[in-house]
Amino acid sequence: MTISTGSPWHGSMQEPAGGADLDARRAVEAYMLPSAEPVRLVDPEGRHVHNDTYPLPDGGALLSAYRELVVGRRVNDQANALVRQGRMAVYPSSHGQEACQVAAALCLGAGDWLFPTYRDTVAVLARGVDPIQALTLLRGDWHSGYDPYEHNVSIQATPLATQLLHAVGVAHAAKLRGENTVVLAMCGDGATSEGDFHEALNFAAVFHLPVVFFVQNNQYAISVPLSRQSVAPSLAHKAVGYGMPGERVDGNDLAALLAVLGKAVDRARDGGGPALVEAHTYRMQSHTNADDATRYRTDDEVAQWVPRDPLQRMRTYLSELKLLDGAVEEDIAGEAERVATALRDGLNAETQVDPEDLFRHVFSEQTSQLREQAAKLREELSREEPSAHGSGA
Amino acid sequence: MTISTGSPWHGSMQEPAGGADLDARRAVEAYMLPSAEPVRLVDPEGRHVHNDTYPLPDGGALLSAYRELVVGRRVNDQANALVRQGRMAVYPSSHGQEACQVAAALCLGAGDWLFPTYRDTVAVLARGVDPIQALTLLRGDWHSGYDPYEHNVSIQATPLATQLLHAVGVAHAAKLRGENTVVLAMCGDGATSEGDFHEALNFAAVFHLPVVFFVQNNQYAISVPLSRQSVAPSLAHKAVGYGMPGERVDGNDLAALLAVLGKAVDRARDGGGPALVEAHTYRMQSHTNADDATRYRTDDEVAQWVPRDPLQRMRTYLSELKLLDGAVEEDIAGEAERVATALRDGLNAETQVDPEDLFRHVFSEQTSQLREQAAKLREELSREEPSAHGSGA
Amino acid sequence: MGTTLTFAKALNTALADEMEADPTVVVFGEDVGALGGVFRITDGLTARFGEERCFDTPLAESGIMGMAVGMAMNGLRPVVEMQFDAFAYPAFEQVVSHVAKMPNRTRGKVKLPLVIRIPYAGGIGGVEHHCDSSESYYAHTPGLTVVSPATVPDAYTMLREAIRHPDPVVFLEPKKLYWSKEDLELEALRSSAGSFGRAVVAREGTDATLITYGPSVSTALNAAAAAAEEGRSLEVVDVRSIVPFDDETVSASVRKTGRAVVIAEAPGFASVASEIVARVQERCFHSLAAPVLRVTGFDIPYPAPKLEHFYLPSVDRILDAVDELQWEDA
Amino acid sequence: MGTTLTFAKALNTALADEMEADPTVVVFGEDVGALGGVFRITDGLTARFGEERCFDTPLAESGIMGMAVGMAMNGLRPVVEMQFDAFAYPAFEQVVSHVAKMPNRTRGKVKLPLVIRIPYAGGIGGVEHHCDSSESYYAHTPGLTVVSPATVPDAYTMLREAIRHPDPVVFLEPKKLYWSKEDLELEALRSSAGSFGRAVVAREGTDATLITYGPSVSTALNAAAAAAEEGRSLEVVDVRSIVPFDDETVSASVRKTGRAVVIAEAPGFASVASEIVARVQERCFHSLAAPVLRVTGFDIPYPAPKLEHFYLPSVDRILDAVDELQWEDA
Ligand SMILES: Cc1ncc(C[n+]2csc(CCOP(=O)(O)OP(=O)(O)O)c2C)c(N)n1
Ligand SMILES: Cc1ncc(C[n+]2csc(CCOP(=O)(O)OP(=O)(O)O)c2C)c(N)n1
Ligand SMILES: [Mg+2]
Ligand SMILES: [Mg+2]
Repeated sequence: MTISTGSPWHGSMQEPAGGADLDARRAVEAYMLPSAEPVRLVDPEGRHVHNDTYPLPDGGALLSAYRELVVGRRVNDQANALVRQGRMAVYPSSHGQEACQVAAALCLGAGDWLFPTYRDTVAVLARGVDPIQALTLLRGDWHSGYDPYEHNVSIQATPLATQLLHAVGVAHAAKLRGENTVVLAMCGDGATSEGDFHEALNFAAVFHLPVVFFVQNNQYAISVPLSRQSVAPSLAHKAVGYGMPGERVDGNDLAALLAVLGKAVDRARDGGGPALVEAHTYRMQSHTNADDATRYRTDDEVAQWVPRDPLQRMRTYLSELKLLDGAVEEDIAGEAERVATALRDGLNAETQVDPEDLFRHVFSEQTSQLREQAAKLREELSREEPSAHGSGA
Repeated sequence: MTISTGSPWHGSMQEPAGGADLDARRAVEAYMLPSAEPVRLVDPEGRHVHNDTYPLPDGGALLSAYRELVVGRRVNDQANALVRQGRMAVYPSSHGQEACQVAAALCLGAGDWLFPTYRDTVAVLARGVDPIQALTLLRGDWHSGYDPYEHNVSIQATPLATQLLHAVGVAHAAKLRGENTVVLAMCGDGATSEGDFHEALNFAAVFHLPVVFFVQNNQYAISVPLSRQSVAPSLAHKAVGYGMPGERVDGNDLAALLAVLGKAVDRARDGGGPALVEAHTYRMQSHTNADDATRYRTDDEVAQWVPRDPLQRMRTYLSELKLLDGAVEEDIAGEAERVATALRDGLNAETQVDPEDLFRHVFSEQTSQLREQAAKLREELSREEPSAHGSGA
Repeated sequence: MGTTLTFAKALNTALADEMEADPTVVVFGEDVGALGGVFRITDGLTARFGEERCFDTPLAESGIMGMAVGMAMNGLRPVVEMQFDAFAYPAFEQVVSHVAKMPNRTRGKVKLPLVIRIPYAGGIGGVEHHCDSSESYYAHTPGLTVVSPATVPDAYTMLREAIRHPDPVVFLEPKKLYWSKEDLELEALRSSAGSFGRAVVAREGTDATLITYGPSVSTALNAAAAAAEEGRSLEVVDVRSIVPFDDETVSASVRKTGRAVVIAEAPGFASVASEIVARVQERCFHSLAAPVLRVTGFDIPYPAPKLEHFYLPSVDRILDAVDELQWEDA
Repeated sequence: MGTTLTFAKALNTALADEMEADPTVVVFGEDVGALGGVFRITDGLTARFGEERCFDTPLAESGIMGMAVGMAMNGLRPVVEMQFDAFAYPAFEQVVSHVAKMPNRTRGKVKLPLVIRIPYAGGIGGVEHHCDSSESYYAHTPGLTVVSPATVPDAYTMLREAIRHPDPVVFLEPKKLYWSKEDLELEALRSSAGSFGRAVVAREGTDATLITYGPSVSTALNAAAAAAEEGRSLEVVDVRSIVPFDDETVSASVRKTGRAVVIAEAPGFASVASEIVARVQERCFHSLAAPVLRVTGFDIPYPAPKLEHFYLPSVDRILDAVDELQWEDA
């Protein structure tokens, strides 16, 4: 096996090609350029929109995805409530973006990998990670609470775009072993401005790796609007610079997301290399509870996105298809409620933190320096009295 | 004045555009996409090639540019010789790329700025920098030998792509003051893979700054071929991701370079924003004298580029136009010889380094720490005897 | 007449006053415009001075830093905000290879009068990457001036001084102090002397010296107060300016007291605290009755919120260290 | 029977032997393939093990480091080459925020067995950015194991140990030693004991201890030899492993001799040298007849080739420091 790099047209740069190649060149460009409009299969009114390239996923698939959507929304609401009640320090909600979250999880197979960010808790849970373990981070018990290998879900990354490179490495290792693992790596619109975004897409393209880069363009990076991140016609256009296909999709259309991401994942698994998918969506709430969105956007702007809600449109579509009726709705609502209750109970339970943990995992074998420091802390804590010197600062 | 960002189509991302916009969209893409072939105005046989977009620069302009080309080649040869004679530690030659070097310098006005790399000594000299000052770096006397403000030429940058951001900053400051300065920033094909390349192009695009990014694609980054840097159809295609125009040009065609860079500079000065220009050329010699190119490329490959030499083709073209005859050739050769002699003499002269300089420029005002350290060194050096402890290590 | 300001507001006022005084000062970074920064340090600047004086950039720290270098080369005085300590790391190459070296590289032809503001250190229950004490990386890099205010008046005067400084300044803002308040006389401060290279004795004492800076100064002062109740007199030196370092004030104090504890939040290994210990023992060896001890963060990644109180230098830990200073002869 | 190898060839052999022994080892970076690296440390590896085991990447250090993190997460043991010290800075965020922290962040679920090879330090007349001593940045970062071999046998054994190590290792290769030669018994070395966390006494002595590592060990040994001619017996400790640090060996030596000089090429301020001074005076205070002194690089950017000899710790400078160790009582 050798490192297979590149794409069909690679190599043609060495020498100017003859005129016969020009059409092929333009075809290649067309292959990389995203469709002129974000792909949409179900419109905000819940009606199917025909698309030549992307067939509508079947009803059963949409129904189970819808179930996750409702659960995801409930998770966001419940997490916000827990923050208000002081059970969690902070929660970056994906309210409004749940269709992206659900599709990111559902388009992958069990052996595939997901690389989420701080905002992608709903996707993490949809992939099967235990909710309480996932919220360990935001509750402040530890920097990450689940075993990434259990569901092939990497840690929820905070430093923007850095995780895209880890995704590339995981895919590269799998490819070198001849496995057909696909990796889906998520980031926001703001993160596309970071150098690591560029390096990750380029590495994936040059090494022809099965990575789907999934940008949730929710129009804001905290307070900074998209227009301050990019003046390209779309973020998906960035694919051209790496020689990979770019696609845009309505990020509030669960059906379109499943279709577009599904195709990119299949293509990657079949050796077609990486792709960039941009979902056009909106962050309905503040960046986190610590943020104040009224400082930088109007209520009017937010209001425009309300009728495009991803849940509502799927509900309408599925109801009209008769896939969804009162009984099914109730069943789904019940499941969402169970998840919410589990979340609440889990987070209301007091957790014990162990100061010895501070020193346990820094190295596989504790260094003599850390042994000394741990001993010092242990000794400090073991003194019966709350210290001779009073209460501390 | 406000920060004017963006491009004509910016803002259209907020909402899917109607079908009427589609043609406009595709037009915008066409505007950013480079021409299918690198622009060429004079072919390797010295014949004019017609181009609808780029008229041929006039004969007088070409003749003075040719003069610089000959001088540039002579500088490269002389510098290589000085390395062999041990007068310089290292020299990254631009042999074969001199047309790019000359065009980069000539397309700018006196108030404009040039941001060169270690390989761009010929461009630096063509802009008027004193050759001996420029070679201070490679002779090892100091990290940079000329005053960047004298000719608006920044230091020759070593850490790849970092200087592109400095160029953006210089342009931004000029724009904020309402000056119409243009900045031309150079880098190699390898440097386009760095995160800073991405961030620089994006900042320039978002702030709509007058920066021309000029990539000399000489097919190699030390030993690594272009195919390991990018699988995009061309490096110029990267412009699309930033919403700026990209163009490709035959990097061994001085006429085409002057035309393409000249147009990009004019456009930038007229408020048209940044552009990316990729010159298709070849590094005829090793990366530096310390490199051994036979380890990674064949003599055959190098030989293919010999007939595309930028000097030869300009000479043929100008001779056939009768702009160049024996007398003019001789005059140009004489000038090149004078420059070479000055270089040789300058570098053969012994320079004195002053150890106090080590501490002089770290801060505007020396800190007490550095005063102490400088005093210690002074004391050490001032001891009459070559030290009580023998000769040192 | 004095006014009561928070640390955050003092910084905000310093920025505004300096932008008013010098039209070449420009402020930029992530969320510094409409939002006024996640800590509101740049609040109101865009409204008051316009978008060209205070503006948001694309989300890219190396880009911010590199652009600042170019702007400083070309006549402006950029003041950039790194949103949190750990988010300055993507800019590390620009800081180390260019910000720190450009003036020296060009023999002073190119000056870089720019300020890198970094909200730093912990104690606020922040999640990972939001609590790093990164001063040692910068202090170790020749060419950077590195300072950290520990009081509200210093927040104001030192930031103004940083902006006027002819060389690049890494300006470290202890996050946990942002909400602290003090009365101060702004008018008097406007004409106060420079503080770069000058430590201050924040509390006088005779038995031992606590040497510290930034977020740990208040903890040290609390420790000194507690010690006083136990009959031990501790002097507290606020270093303020890490580079350049005020050897004179620090050494004078230690020579007087004969004992010293260095306190800092960063992991201790190869840190600014190590440096202070090394300098003090070099300069005050014969005055020392005991080794110079350190109370620093452990050599571990900054802990999650629920564990950070185990990590941070505390009054108790400082007093324990003081107790270890071999008082048998006292 | 012994063979004579250069330091560079010993590293190359270690890579080849470890790639042979463990099929999960992969080597990548800039110019490490066909060229064999600018210092030829990876020479022949692609030819012998194939392109999938040793390959060139696009020119992007953060990319190299981030990809290595992912590969290590997924069953491989990446050994990456940063072409020169200062060209590792673009990868700083990946190193500090992920390489160093991922195992701790995941409570040891994710291990990152990867090696970051960095040709480092000066003394070779290199141009700017090619001679930085960057060990202090890494040593200050909790979670990184930081080592530097100073002899040809250590080059071989320590690199093999680094690759087998379960945690990320920053492996600092003193550039000026690449061409040094030594006889060695490869077979015996293959079974030699581990060196991480263990300093060695490179030369025994009684009057004072020189504590150093990497490029400065040979200079210290030369200084000790020169001192011996003047009748002064200096012990030389080669630290080898900066993190973890061998306090036992270092302290034992200083307790024995009562005097110490710490030597390192990096600027001294807030450096590994500061740390060693701080530790030694904490642990050996009552054995010390004089302060622990330092001979380090000045606190200035690494100088241009024609000036570097003024900057580098030299035999004379070391001996001058030894002379300052208050011998009046001797
Ligand atoms: C390297 C880095 N810089 C800055 C931050 C601080 N920060 C956290 S989230 C955020 C905005 C991210 O915007 P985007 O990528 O669009 O994702 P979103 O939050 O909208 O999902 C910023 C600036 C960070 N986490 N990492
Ligand atoms: C950040 C950084 N990484 C690595 C290097 C080492 N290096 C110097 S030149 C070079 C190759 C550059 O190739 P390219 O950009 O194509 O320019 P060329 O030398 O061909 O002109 C490399 C890897 C560097 N100077 N800076
Ligand atoms: Mg966003
Ligand atoms: Mg090149």
